[in-house]
Amino acid sequence: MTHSTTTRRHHLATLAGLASAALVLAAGPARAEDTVKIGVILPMTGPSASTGRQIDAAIKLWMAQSGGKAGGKKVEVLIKDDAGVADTTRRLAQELVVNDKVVALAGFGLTPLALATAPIATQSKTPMVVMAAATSIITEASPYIVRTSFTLPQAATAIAEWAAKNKIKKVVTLVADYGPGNDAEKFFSSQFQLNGGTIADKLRTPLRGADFAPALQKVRDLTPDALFVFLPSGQGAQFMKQFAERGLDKAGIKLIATGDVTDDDQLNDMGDVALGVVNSHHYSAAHPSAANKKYVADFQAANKFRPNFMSVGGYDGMRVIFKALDATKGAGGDALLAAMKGQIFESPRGPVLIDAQTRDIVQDIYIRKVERVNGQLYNVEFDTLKAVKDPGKLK
Amino acid sequence: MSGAVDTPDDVVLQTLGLVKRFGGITATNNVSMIIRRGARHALIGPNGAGKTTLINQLTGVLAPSEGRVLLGGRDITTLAPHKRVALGLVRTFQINQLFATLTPLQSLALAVAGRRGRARRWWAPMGSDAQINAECEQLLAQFRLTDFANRTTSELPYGKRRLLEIALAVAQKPSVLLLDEPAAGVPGPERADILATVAALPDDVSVLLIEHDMDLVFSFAKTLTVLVNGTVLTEGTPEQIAADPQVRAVYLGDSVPARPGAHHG
Amino acid sequence: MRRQLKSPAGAAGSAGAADPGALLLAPSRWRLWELALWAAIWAVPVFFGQHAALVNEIAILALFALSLDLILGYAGIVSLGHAAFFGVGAYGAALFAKHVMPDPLVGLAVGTSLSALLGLITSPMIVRGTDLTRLMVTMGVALVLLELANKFDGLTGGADGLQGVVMSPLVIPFIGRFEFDLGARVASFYSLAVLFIAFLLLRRVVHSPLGISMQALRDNRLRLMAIGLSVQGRLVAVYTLAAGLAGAAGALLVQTTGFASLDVFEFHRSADVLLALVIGGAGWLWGGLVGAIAFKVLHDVISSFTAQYWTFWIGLFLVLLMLVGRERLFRPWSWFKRGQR
Amino acid sequence: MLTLLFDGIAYGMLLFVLALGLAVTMGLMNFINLAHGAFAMAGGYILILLMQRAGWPFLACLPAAFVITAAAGALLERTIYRPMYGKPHLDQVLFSIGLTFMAVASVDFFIGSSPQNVQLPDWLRQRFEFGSGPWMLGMGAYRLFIIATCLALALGLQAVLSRTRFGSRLRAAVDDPRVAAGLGIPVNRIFLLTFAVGSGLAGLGGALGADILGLDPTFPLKFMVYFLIVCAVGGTSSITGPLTAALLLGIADVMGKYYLPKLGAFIVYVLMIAILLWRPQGLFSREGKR
Repeated sequence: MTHSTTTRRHHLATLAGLASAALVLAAGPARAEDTVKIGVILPMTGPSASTGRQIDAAIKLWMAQSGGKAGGKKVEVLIKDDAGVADTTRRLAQELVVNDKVVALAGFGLTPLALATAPIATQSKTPMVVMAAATSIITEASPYIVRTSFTLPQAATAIAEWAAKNKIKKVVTLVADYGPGNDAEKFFSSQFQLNGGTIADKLRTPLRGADFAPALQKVRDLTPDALFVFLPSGQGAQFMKQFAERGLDKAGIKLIATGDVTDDDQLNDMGDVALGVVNSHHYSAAHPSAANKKYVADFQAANKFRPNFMSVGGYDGMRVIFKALDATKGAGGDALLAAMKGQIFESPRGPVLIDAQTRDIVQDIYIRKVERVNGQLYNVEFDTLKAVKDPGKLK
Repeated sequence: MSGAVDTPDDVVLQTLGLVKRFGGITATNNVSMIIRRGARHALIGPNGAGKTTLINQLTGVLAPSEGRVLLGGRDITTLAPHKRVALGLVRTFQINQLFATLTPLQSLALAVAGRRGRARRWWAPMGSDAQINAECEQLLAQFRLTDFANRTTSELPYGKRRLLEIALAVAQKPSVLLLDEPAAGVPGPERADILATVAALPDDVSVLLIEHDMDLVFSFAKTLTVLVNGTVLTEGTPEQIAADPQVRAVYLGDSVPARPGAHHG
Repeated sequence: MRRQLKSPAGAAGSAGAADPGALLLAPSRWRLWELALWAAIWAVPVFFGQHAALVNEIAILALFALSLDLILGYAGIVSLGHAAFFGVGAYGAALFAKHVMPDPLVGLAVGTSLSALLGLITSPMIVRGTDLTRLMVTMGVALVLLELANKFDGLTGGADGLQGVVMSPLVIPFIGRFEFDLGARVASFYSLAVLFIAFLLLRRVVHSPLGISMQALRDNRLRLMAIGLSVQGRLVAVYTLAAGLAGAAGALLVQTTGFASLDVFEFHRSADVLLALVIGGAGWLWGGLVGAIAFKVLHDVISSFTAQYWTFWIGLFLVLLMLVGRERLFRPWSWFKRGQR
Repeated sequence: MLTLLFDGIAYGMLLFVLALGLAVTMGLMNFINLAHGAFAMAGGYILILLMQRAGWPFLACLPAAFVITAAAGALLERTIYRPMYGKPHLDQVLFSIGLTFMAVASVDFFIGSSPQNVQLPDWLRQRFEFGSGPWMLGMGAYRLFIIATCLALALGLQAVLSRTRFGSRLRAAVDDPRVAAGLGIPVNRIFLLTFAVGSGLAGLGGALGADILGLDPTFPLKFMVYFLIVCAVGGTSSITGPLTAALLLGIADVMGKYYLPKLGAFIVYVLMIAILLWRPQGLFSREGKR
């Protein structure tokens, strides 16, 4: 039995080690008076890691440009990885608020992650800036939530209007089967039908789904004028390839989508299949403005990849927080929230406003077409809907 | 259908014309034998004579192609193995079947508790039942495991594991005990323990011993049955068997196998 | 711990001399280090309140691992779908709190019994077949439940998760009334208490004749039948009990975080708890606890500096653990082979 | 209708090639290798890298994917897999999960987490169509290509197994490694070879499937279940077993998503459980085999 006694000792040793580890954690970092902390929670691992990567890069860019100072204080950004697991997000938020005394929470890659954290923001009166998640309801989950990304209804209704105006009569919708997907489906169809179009069928594909063959075959058999698609950024390339491979384009079915499908991050790898896809979104790396040109240039100087709509959400989120901190001289809580509401500024994406009532972002939505610009694929904007509020809020 | 045949009431286990065929081969060929109460009966035969096949039919691991098995006059030919155990027909295994991570004491305690219908208790810790403890103590002593009571079974010397194998069977208080090569592969000194404990089995237990070890067989058995190619060659007292020219020819001639357990299923 | 049979007393005199009763009881005796450890564990949320949330998560994972240990470490049933029970407990408790009553203790009971029921129903599936089929069937059950939860989004909130699970204060007769606070202090004590009770319960069970017979079953089914004990009955019993505990863990998660998401059914839940248990070492009750602590603390520490490559390190650790073997890294693991040959 | 059948077959064939190596590993060494998907992923990324970075033609990349992953498989088998044989299944599972995690994290680190796309040559992008209405059959050239390739592979392997000496030895070893070793068959060498080929096939499958299944670092975890289903349902004692299982799975999946999209993968899992309960050894394997 000697070995088992030794193993018992071993376990005791392990525990001792863990205990001391806990102590180290407990000690925590010393907090200086002239710094304010911002807690950012992002999915750096797992299926939606690309979201985290983009926003992370954007935040670093902002910190570099702004010199990391706001309201006369040094700003410290704590970035945590929740791997896209909701209860981790919530716990991290809890710790950031309780232990690190952050003045604001930010990040939130997916809807459930944001919703799970909302109660923390409410309880602790900590402003919570949603930089990515795009389901309409999020901002209603807590009076302390401010959104700098976009809402799917904004994009979906925009493309619906455009479609109806451009003699598309019969549409099939195909969305990923989760919160944002449902939003996109709901708001596209209602808007499209409002403008006199007909929805032939509403298809859903599993969120992790990879083979779109069955769905596409069904679309083909339904022979609509156009297919409206929403997929989480990343699946777009896959989808469009199969769209072409199945000969839907030749069958005269137009492909219209929200900008997630032609995500700047991967657009270039999609190849010619993406050419001519009409879609609606709030940001394109090709947005023709000085602010954006500078943004893209600086961003690509620091990273190997092109900024996408996620990054701009993060970038603007930081701006909103910093400007608010300037106003409150670094104070947090309700004051900070108040200072965030109603901010108007020129974002790389164009002019934006943080609506004081809904705390949601009001922005121009662009209708774009994928084109080849000096060798690279870009979403080139050719039509604009000015100052679009979140249709989800106009009930 | 139970005991249609008339059996003298001192017969505890009986087979009637057992036949077992595997495809073309007949492993057991019309075997009829009788085990009497308190018997010290040995079943011997060269390798592949079908001894283990026969045991498996007695214990219900294999279903015979023909014939019947009677336990105390009751027909158990189709009875499930664990039900036969309940009726007192218990076996030891040629290859140890032990609880590797338990101690001999725990294993025996479990066996006893099982027999006493207390193995389903989930609150009182094992060892809180005085009767079980007493019985375990007695079994440990009987099988010379007392000093090893608290070792992990997998760490016991082979001989001790062999003893535990038998002890677990005896803990069932069997009426008929089938010992399948109890001394198989046990080195010299420890073998003595086995011989002694087997010899010391209570008289009311009828024992059928399958063994290659001639010392064990002749020191132990009052009756011997010789099995050759699945057929009963002859049956009789050790003296008769030792004297039987046929047996000498087919069996005693050939050497005691080096490593029992290497052959048979 | 089962293997440390030699009690201090037994170790002193020759084991043979001691009487069977004492030897058999020895493993069920509390040892000093066990008490010390529990004291230490309770101390953490008291003195390091800022880590209450982490403590809460650890306690929940530990309870989950404890339940897996019961079927894996003790009864030797491999499972890659233990999240099924975790999830049922979670959604059960969440829906109960939302639609029936917000009392935590009642909700806990409901979640536990629901998952226990599921365990009872699915237990026949793990009685037959090989390890591979068990892996597949357990995984399959979890996946099916995941799909179901996703389909019935009217009830479960689908991929958005089930929000707004508000618990009423924890009311314990004669002790008091505790409001779940932001710092998760109450939550951590609540979860720890449930874990502690479960630990005490299992400690009784594994040292009882039933518990011993479970280990016997893991070691050698053939012999267990040969001494006239039923294998099926035991498998069903242990599987149901384990399922119930997993459900309790799920319920705790929902009650202390205030929401349930499909994530509770995901494969990585089943994998994580398996890893935690393996780190701690299956087959002794402390395995789940030690594992859970190690797993969570390591995850917290590692992912805090080497941001996204935590999965690499845990993977490397597993590979080494399996190659080098527990003999040298943790403890022997001989008992997953069917019987000893 | 026919088109769906066609798609299902293509999908199934792909799964077959992907899972075959796993089936053989299980049958031969009773080793549960959850890291099999990692080899498939490796194949996919080799294809991508060779095509995009090195500019190789598509057709040249496929054999490359096979060879490189096969070599990697052989290397790993020799170094770290062999000690795991005969270890308890749980250890094998954990070991291979660990490997998978490492593979996933490494790819994420070196290549990035964003999904990769294959630029198929144009001749694989066309589409052939016959008939009309419900009996209309539309075939994507690429899926046709996949079916052809996989069919060829299946037949080839069948031939190798049934005709050659290696085949007979392999079958003997699969039936009972101990006996085979007793008969002087070099089980270890056979296994090394089989493992390598199995990994190679996975790599090839990954390369072929990159376009249809999509390719990102989570590939091994995403498809592990499907591979396991093929093996568990198809049994591991023959080629026809996994083949049939893979085809069933592929067709069931596609049909299910077309006619009952609401149910999604649900059907597949329920079917699997039902089959496993009915035949724990898998549909097409002799009883009693472990």
